[in-house]
Amino acid sequence: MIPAYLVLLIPLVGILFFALAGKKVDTGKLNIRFNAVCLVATIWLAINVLNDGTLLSAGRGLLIDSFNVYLIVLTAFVGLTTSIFSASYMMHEKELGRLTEKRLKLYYSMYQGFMLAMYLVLTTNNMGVMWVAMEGATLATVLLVSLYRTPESIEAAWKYFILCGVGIAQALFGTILLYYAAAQIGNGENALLWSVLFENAKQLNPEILEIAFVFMLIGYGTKIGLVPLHNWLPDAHSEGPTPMSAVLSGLLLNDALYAVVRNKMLVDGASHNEMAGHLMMGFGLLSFLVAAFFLHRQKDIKRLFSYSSIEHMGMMTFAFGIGSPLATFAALLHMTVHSLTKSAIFVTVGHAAQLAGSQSMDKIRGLIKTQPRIGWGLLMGTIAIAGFPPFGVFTSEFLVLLATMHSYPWLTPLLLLGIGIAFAGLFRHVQPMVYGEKPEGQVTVKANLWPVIIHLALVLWLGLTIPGFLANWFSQATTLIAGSAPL
Amino acid sequence: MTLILAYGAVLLSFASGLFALITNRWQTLLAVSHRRIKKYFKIDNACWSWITKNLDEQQFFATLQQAVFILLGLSGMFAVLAGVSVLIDKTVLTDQIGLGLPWLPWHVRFDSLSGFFYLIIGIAVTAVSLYGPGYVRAYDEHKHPFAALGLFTGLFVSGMLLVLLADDAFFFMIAWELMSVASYFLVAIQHENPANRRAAFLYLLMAEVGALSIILAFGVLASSAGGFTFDALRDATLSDTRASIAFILALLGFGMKAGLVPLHVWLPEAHPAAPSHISALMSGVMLKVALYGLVRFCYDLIGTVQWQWGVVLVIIGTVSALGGILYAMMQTHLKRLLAYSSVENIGIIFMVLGLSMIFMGNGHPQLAALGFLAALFHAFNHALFKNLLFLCAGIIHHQTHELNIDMLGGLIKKMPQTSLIFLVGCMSISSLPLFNGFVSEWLAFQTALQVDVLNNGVLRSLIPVSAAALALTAALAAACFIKVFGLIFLGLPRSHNSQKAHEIADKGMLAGTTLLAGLCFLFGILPGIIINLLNGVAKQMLGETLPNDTAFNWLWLAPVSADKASYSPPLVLVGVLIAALLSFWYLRRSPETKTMRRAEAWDCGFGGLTPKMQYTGSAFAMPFQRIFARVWLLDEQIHKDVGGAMNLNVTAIHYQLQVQDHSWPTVYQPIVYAVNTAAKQVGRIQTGNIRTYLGYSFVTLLLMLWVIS
Amino acid sequence: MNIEQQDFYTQAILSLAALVGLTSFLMLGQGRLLRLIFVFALQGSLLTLTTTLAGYSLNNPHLYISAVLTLMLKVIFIPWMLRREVIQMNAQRDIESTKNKSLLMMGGAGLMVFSYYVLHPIVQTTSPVMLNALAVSLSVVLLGMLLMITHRQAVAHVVGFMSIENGLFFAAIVATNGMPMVVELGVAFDVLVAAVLFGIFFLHIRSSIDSLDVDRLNRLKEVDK
Amino acid sequence: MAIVQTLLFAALAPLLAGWLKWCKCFLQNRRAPSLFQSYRDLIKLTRKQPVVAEHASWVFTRAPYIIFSATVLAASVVPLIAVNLPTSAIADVIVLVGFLGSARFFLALAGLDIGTAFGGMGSSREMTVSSLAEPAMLMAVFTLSMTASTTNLSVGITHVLNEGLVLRPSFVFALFALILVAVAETGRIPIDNPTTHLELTMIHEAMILEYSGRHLALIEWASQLKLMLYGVLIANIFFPWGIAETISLQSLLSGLLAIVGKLAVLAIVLAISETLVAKMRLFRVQEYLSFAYLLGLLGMLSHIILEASR
Repeated sequence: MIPAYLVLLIPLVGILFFALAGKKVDTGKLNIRFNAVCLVATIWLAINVLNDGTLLSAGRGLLIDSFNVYLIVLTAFVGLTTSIFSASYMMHEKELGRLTEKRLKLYYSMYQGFMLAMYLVLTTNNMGVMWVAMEGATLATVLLVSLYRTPESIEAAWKYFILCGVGIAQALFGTILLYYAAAQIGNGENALLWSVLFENAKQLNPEILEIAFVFMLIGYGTKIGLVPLHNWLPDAHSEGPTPMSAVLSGLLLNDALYAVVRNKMLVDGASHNEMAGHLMMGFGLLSFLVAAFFLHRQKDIKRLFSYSSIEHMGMMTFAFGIGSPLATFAALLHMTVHSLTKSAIFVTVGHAAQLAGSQSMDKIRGLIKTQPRIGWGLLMGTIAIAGFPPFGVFTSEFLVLLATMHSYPWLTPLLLLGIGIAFAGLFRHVQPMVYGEKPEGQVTVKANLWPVIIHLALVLWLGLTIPGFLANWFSQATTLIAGSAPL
Repeated sequence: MTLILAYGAVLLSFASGLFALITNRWQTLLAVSHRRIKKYFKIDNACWSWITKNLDEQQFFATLQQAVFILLGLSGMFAVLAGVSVLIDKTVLTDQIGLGLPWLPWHVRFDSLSGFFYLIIGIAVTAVSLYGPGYVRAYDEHKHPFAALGLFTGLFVSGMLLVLLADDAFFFMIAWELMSVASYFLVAIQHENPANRRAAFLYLLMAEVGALSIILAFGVLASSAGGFTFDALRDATLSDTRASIAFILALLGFGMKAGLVPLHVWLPEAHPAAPSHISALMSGVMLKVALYGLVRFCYDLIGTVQWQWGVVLVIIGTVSALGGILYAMMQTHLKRLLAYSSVENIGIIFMVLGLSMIFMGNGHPQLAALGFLAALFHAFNHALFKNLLFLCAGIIHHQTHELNIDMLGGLIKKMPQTSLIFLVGCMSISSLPLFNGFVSEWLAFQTALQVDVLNNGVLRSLIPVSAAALALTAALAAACFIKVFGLIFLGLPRSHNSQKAHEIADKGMLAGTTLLAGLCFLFGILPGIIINLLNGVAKQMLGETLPNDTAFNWLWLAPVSADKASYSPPLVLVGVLIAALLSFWYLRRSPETKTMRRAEAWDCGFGGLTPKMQYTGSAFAMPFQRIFARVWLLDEQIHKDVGGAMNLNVTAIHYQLQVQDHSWPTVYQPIVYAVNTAAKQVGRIQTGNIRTYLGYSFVTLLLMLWVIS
Repeated sequence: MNIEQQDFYTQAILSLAALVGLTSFLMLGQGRLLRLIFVFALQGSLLTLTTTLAGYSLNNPHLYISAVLTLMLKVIFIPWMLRREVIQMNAQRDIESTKNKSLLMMGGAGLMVFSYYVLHPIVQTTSPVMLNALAVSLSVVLLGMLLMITHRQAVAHVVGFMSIENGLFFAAIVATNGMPMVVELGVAFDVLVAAVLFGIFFLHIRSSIDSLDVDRLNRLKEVDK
Repeated sequence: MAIVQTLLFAALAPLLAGWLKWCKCFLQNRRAPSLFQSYRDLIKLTRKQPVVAEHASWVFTRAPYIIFSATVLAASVVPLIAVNLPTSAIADVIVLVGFLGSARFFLALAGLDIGTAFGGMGSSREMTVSSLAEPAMLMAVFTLSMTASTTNLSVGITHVLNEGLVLRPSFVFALFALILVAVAETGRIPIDNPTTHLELTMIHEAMILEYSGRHLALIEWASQLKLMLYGVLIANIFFPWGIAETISLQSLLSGLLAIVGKLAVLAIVLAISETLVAKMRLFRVQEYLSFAYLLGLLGMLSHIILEASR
């Protein structure tokens, strides 16, 4: 169990360290170190889980099972690669004079804070604590969104803060209802422990749980970015520093979805109608389609990709909503590949924006000619996210399609429509940016693209074959969520 | 063994791609190899000199390119060998690769059908790899790095080969999309030109849509089957409606790739954009892979073919054939023209396939086999001569930097070999006897003429009409390619570029094209070879062979029975030779008339012939344009410069003609418009006012609560 | 069962619930910021009262702690901060012009009924008292949102946000006698941080649009300019 | 035997042309040249030294041989005086069309080779006419081949023979279609006028303007062959009676007489029509040919609907 505590402890230390650190430290490198250590700890944890199954900490405060273990590793991994990216990125921003040393320290300590919140959401066994951590994640990132102090960034941060705050409050109400329902069947203080709840989900009062789930869905759904609760997301992504957008898209949304799914498991256990699933399917499909259309109207490159995040989250929500083993497996896979791909894309996007000195897509031109690595990176990332094989996104989308075909055939045309439109929306914007002659006086920037290469390589690998242990976790998690293993 | 060859082909093409990627770092490679070789080859002098020759700065890069194409060529040969061997020992090989989903490894199946298409791809790739080095040398390394070109070429070829190997839906889709994406990059390789970017985007978009509908088609089968493996799909029992839905989806998907009207619009855009050897592969081979997909899907996976599908195919095929050739007729850009003519040939192929489906559905498997065979044979031929023509187009562009046929002319004296090869291509594409194009078209007619056996009066009258349409298509094709050859090679040079053109120096480029031309002629004279192979394919797919397959010796071609119809190309060849030689000998016997006197062209006694006086492409096509005016969207503008007293005497006349495809305004622009407006409407919901947003979540909450209670 | 059969504790809770509901109505209708803040503080103190009462009657010590926390945060710190903001902005004079208040009030009443209707299934698992308490807290939450929707001042938004928190807190106290301690502390911490952040944000917003009118924060949007 | 027949074909072709001229002159009461004038012309041309434009390529000089041999081969396929000859099995009617097609292909190329406006004009018009004529012709031929269920000419003719005299509406349609096509393909009035050199009207002549000497001879001969070929097709498909079915001298002679008679009659009909009808504008040709196609189609349909076995 030690590694689990380590995973939580290291970022905590990180926060304090960066908050109190003196002038002289090279914050970027240190941040990388912290995340690296964290990654090692998570891998250790993963190995433990691999050896002796589900772990439950002493006070049953922490729960690591096959559903969240790979998410934890993923979080640590993306956190690390993004920190590598942000070291160079932030240095560049500082040279441009957009940031002061003090802000930088704030940034890094908040980065750690965010990581802490993420780990806590994933590891905790207590639904209440999960809520607290989720709210904590908002609080940690709000200041990062407004890091540049431009009017737009302030506005974005304010919207993010208010909307997510109000939304998450609903989730708290849901949690209270859950606790209330749990309190009906005794075991007082431990009543909010997920493991306990899951064991005796049968006895929980279905009506209350359904109401609770609605609140949870609205609350955490706001963070997932489900339409029409999504409005904060593009603003926050586009105005904050790019590494932030990478972790927001790559991790925060996943974890919010994770929370919803945990609750869905309880509701499904308690009530026997498909209500929760149908709600998720509805929200998912709506977000998927609406986001697909939004893609066509973007002018800001980061907004573009944040909408594509909404689209993909919608697809995952939809898939979880279907609830058949195949769909669930697909959704789990999609969570992984999407966060890998999307964070990689945001890394390239960040460099591209620095290259052109602007985030507006009319300014970004001729990337391949100017700096081939960035151009190809962006192009490949887009190819991957658009769901072209042999990248992993294709695999998951393929499975989702077939699962839909199996359960709700009449929904597949909508899904296909969405995919097609989203694809067109992405490419009509990306092509002019990467191709063509380079604009006058565009010069290369110092860019470290190893994160991109590694991420895309992983996605490629997952597309070609899913390694045994991961497949194992996926199918165990599927059994946990959907009741039976895929096929 | 065969399977190893097949894998070898894939791996080699893949390897060539990777190797091309390495060439990006050729300077470092150079340095490394210098060190290595200095270490090892101290002794052998001849070898040393050879190596040093290849290792100096200029030569080295070319050598690397050579190596890339050699790998590609090896993969082509492997493919040919694999295909032939599986076709000869009519077996079905299956295998599994440990990739893919945990519960679904990649299934591999290599049977005669795959083998036949392997053969097609192999030949094409071999020719291209002979042709390639000379062609890419002209590219400016800084503008278009060879690494990208070579990499994606390798991926493209391996993708196509994998499609043929795939035996489960997942693997099939991966290979299919790999093929599409790789070719997309190849289309976009010269991306400075906005038109190319647009073409690439259009191509990728349509490829994506097609792929989605193919997935959907598989889904329809899979939803009533156990899994995604083709075996499971074969065993699936479908209701007729489900089967028809699957067929329509598959037709949409594969037709999108094959370029059936009206799904063909990407084709004339993408082919000119790509480098010539790539467009040769795309047009000559990739479209055939789409055909393979449809055949595999209908005859193999669905299993029971319904004759209504055949009718659909016949109609669409006829429309595509006529439309394609008519559009080709009006083009002035050589590669666009060739692209449209691909649409025409694909149309013919699908039409004949439709005939075979009709016969199949009406319970005449043998005649179905005849149609099937004709279709595949025409696919084979088209692969040969379209490849040839595109490669020649590449040579012409390479030598004259000009592809507008109104700007060329008189090349036959500048580039004799090329012109001869091109002529062979033209003759076989306009299906003249003694060339392969004619044989497949002859078989097609034979199929159509067997309509008597059908009971359904509608079919009995539909098929002959479509046959007549086929005849019209053939005649138009002949006219079209007379125009092409006549304008490019005959007459007087119409521009400075064609004036100072000269024969291509690079042996490889000639070798590649000559190979194809030779095959065109060979299979025109001895079609029996291919048809025997195809018989095996028909046996495996339809379970039936030709009615009268004993008649397929090298000499005679009598598909149904000797007294119904027979054709003997070798004897015809002999006859022609006899007649020609006789007349030749007889007329040149007397010494004084043997020699010809050269003089200025008579030209009905007008004189002062200038190149400007020659017929241009649009002039040649003028009568057709008048007759079939409704087929195109014509924008014809005649503008006169008048001068002199009272502007009476015309000093100059400007004529300009723009030909546009009907499918744009009718099919595509509405879709684009709809998407944009929809996006605009959807954009409305994001007002930027936080209170509205709060309102959204508030209302959503109330709504949800109300819903569940 | 009727209220007279209930014990004193329950009666007290119910009346407090009524009062809390009343306060949020008052806030909803309130145009002037200072009064709004005052009413909010009032609500906070009512919560404190409830908590202490609950803690006393169930002699549950940790409720006292949360009572203290509430007092510190929601009665003293946040109102004080907001008040200072308003004075600095000297916005105490200007009045939120909410059109036809009466309709708004009717809407609020409708919300209350709605929350009863929604939570009705709970009644068979518990006493109507709990139902009432929960219904009131839910309606407090909803009213808080309505407040945010109808008011344009950032300060009002903060108040609304906090009153939503109050509603949740009230629900937690009466329905489940408080959440587990960890959660309580966590929530309190979050609220504290949130309050601080709000303070920071007021500065930034003022500096960027020199007012606290959130309607003027509309640079980022998708509709065509 | 087959070779003899082919040679006979080649030998008789100019005679037919002469006879046709003779009839026309008679009808237009002019003094006719002798029947054998065309032979004399050919021989004279072969004696002359050909003059070739200086920038003509090998296509121009080789084309006549190709055209001639293709046409001869086509002729060798058609049963002239006897059926069941070995050559007829080499190729069927579709191949026959193919031969004529390749002859035309090279003729058109030769027209384009010199680079004169006339040549281009001729090729363009020729291709237009022929590409419209081809489907019509195939329609007509298909009617026969579906009736006889073969595309092999001699087999088909035997079939018609053995059937005896059956009045088939489809054959009537097909006959007229084929006649119209034949007129168009052989470049007679009203489509084209073999005797004109008026630039606006000529089609076939425009392509061969530049030819002289033996080349011209070959081309002329080829076109005469083509004329005769169509005549024989019409005659022997629709009125096969008299053609020799067994290889015996007497039957062959009767076959020869029969075919000569039929051709003579056909030529007269053609001459009359050419005298009566005026040449039509190029862009009315499509109406003419689409009418031919319509006839062919009607023939086909009437075969399917009226005469079909089921």
